[in-house]
Amino acid sequence: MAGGGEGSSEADNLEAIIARIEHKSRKIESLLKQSRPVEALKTALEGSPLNTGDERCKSANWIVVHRAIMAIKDDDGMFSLLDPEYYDILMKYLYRGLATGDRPTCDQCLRIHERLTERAGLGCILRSLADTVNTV
Amino acid sequence: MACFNRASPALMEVLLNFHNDEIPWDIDHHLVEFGSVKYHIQATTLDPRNLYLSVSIPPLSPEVMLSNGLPNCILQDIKRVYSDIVEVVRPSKEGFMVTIKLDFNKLPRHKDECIKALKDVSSLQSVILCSQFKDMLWNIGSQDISRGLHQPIKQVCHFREPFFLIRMPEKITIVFPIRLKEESDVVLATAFFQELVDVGYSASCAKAPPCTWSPIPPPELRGEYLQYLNTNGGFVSFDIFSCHVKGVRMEKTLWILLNFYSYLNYYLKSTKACIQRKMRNRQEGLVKVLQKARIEEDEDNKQIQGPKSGRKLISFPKYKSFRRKCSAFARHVKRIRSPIKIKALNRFRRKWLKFPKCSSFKKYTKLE
Amino acid sequence: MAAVSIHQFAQCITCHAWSPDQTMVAICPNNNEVHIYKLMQEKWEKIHILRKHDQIISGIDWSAKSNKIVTVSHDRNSYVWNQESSEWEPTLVILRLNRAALCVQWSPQENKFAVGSGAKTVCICYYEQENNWWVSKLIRKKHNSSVTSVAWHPNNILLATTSTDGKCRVFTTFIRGVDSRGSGTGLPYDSKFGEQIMQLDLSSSWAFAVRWSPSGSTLAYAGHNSMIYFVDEVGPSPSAQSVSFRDLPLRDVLFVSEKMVIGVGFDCNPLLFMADDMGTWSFVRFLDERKITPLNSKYGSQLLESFTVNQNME
Amino acid sequence: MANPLRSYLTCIRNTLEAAMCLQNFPCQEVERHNKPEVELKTCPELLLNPVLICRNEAEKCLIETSINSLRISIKVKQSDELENILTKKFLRFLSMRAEAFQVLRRKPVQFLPTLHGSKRHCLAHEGYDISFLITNYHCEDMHKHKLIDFIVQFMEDIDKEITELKISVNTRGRLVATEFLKQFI
Repeated sequence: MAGGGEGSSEADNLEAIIARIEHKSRKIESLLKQSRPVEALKTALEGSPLNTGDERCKSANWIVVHRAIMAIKDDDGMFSLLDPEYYDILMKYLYRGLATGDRPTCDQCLRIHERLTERAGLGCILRSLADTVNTV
Repeated sequence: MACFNRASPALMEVLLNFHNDEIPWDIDHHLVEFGSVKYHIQATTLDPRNLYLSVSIPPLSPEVMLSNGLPNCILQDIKRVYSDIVEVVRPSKEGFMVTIKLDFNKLPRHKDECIKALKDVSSLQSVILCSQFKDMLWNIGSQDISRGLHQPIKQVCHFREPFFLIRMPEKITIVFPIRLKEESDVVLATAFFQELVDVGYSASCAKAPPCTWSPIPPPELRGEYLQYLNTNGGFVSFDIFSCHVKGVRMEKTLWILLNFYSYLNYYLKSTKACIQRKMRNRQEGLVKVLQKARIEEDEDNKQIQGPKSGRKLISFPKYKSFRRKCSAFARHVKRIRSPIKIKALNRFRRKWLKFPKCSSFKKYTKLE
Repeated sequence: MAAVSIHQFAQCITCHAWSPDQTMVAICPNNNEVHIYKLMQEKWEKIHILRKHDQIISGIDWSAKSNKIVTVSHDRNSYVWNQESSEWEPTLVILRLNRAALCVQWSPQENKFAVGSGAKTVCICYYEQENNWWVSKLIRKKHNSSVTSVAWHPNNILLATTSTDGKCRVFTTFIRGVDSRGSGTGLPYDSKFGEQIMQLDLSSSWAFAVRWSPSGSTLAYAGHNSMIYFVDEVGPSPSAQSVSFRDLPLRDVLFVSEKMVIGVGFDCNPLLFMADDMGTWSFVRFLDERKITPLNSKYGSQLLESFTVNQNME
Repeated sequence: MANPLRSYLTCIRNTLEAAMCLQNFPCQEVERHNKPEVELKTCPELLLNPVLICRNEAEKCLIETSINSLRISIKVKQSDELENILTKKFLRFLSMRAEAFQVLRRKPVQFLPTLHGSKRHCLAHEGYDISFLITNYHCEDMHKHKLIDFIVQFMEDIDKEITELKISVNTRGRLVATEFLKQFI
């Protein structure tokens, strides 16, 4: 499964997580400049801080993922390149996006949510609803 | 309080009955309308062709005292409207503003004309009201100005719903402060006023008095008692120019304005009823959807189903025979059924079964 | 593959159990009764109604050798039913629970049965010959939420449980005087009653439907996150596989063989899972081809527990 | 580009399909009780993550799921006072007839559980217009997909009804205003 790599959530670890997210952010910007949005999305989703209870880390990563999600224009193209192992984590972030109430974000997330559900099934939604431990 | 009809229906009925009955009879009726308009109708067999009608209505303005009977100008109006069939009796009956004597001999012979005449008599209240109102319109300001007091505003209380008259050199503005009980009424009324203003600007209504709505009191009213300016529905104003009160149009205009509140309330009431009706329809539709979700009892009775056979072309009357066939088929299937060897699937599954590539991904972890 | 036959016993069946010869089935029609149906002249006839519980029945098990039925209910009680002549005679088992009983299973030797409960406990019940009495012994510790299923290892000692705390656990249930030492469990001789052998924390949500493979070497259970877990080498260092699938979660699973598992759940269509030669489990397909027509509504809205088909395949 | 309302409703439908996997579950806290856990909220382990699905700032749907029940709270778009009052009226009308619906709660949820314990979803603090409570018992005697059809149709109908009512009130207002002013002529 993608993400979930962070085992410990020690305080000194948080800075490392934030640093890694910043690094990811730069990498994503460069990938987006090269018109590789799916690579950017994968990068954003990888190594998401799921286990930590720290909101700052989660928010920082959400900003990065949001940037990548919003850059997706071609859904079919995205799904042809995105491996199934990313589906569950993407679904979690889509729900986070849907909760924002921001119209462009919601429009984008609603569209991708529909396509993702077609592909990954209701099981994918359930893994997002039921996983109360690894949240985004 | 819908009193758009000038003629009081109850009064009209009494008058018609009295007129139609061959045999004269005694009448001593009291009628009360709208809570504050009182009538007294009296006739005796001794004087079978004459009927005495007394009326009392609340004053339009708190400043006007009418207990001593109506002022002359109003009596003049009454005489003018009813000319020959009616005679004002003096003094009026105790507790009433005016008493008139209706002479049935003088009613027109033709039936329709006669009914029209009686209808006119039934609208005595509106005649008095309009006359009072007209009087007030003429007198407003002018008296005060003559007295050196510049007070072009008059507060008018009609059925306890006060409105204001503002005298300007070229027009008279009537301002209705709108106070409503329910929040939803306020919203509906505000939407209505918006339409009223819009429609007022359209060409078709160019001849009607210009209408405006404002959530705050018009500048002319500043300084009036706060209790009257404290509204939740804003202020609706009509500008009355001389063309609106010329000749016969006068009375019509005044009557419409006097009934503005009633008109509004009637509108709100019927709009709410209309909303309610639509909501009920929608609710019934939704309940049907939910009822359809119920697992029906008759589905339970469909006890034995054939195994996925393609024979679905049944019409309802054939249902029973279909069921018999189905169960026979099911029995047959059961008989020929041999223990199914799932293991055989291993051989076939490469050929027959599609493996969903993306749906089932797994991880293999050695746990500690 | 389509269903071999479909019979509508009730609008909703909460649990069921087959008779040893599979000519009868005991079902609970979503109330406090057990109805026993028998296949007679190719028709299912209701032959018995077992009435003793006063709340909904949550579990039924029918012992294969001794032909006893055990029932548990939300009323916190359990009854063991013995067939005497033509009637089923109930014996009350005092479970000593203060919450609902949720699931029940006979041990392979049928001298014990286990009950999972909403009191976050498991009852191991055994028969005391001298007192003619069923005794309930509780495993009180460890569970942090309701126990949703129990499964006996073929060795009659190990018991696996799942709970709404998301965990799957394995306990020893050795009872002196009932079980004999060294009955091939491969367990240390000093294992005590109620000792936890293993705790699996694989599921991020409620765990259900724990079952052992016929040999007892593999354990399977389902999570509410549409995952099924397979555990080998049960003990101090187990190895586990998680298989996620694209459909709704499972409520019960059944080992058809060591390498084949059927799961049923909210999709109203049994799912088939198989292990390949390397022992890697994967979802194969739905058993019933009639999938993807949710409009076909005769089959109820959920399938919580049903092995009508599977039992026939064994 | 897909129709945004349709995507919104599809998302709610899919989420409900997944969330509505309910089962009979007796209370762990109180003896011989069986209550919707989503209302009790005494056992956090029996709850799934609540999800908030927004279409925009004004329209949203909160789905809270527990093992034996789920609650759907809806906030309907109200772009002006008239829509606001019509929505209130309509939903009150329906709530008064809740027994006809069974699944409708009499009072909407007025609070928002903090999702994942964070403060970021503060948008939803104003509360909701209407809530549905669906228990395992509903799923036992109703077809799940039809129950979901109902919820989705309900949401669609509310939108439609409010739009239609608004048009109807305005049209009516215009007619009556015209009639009123015509009297003068």
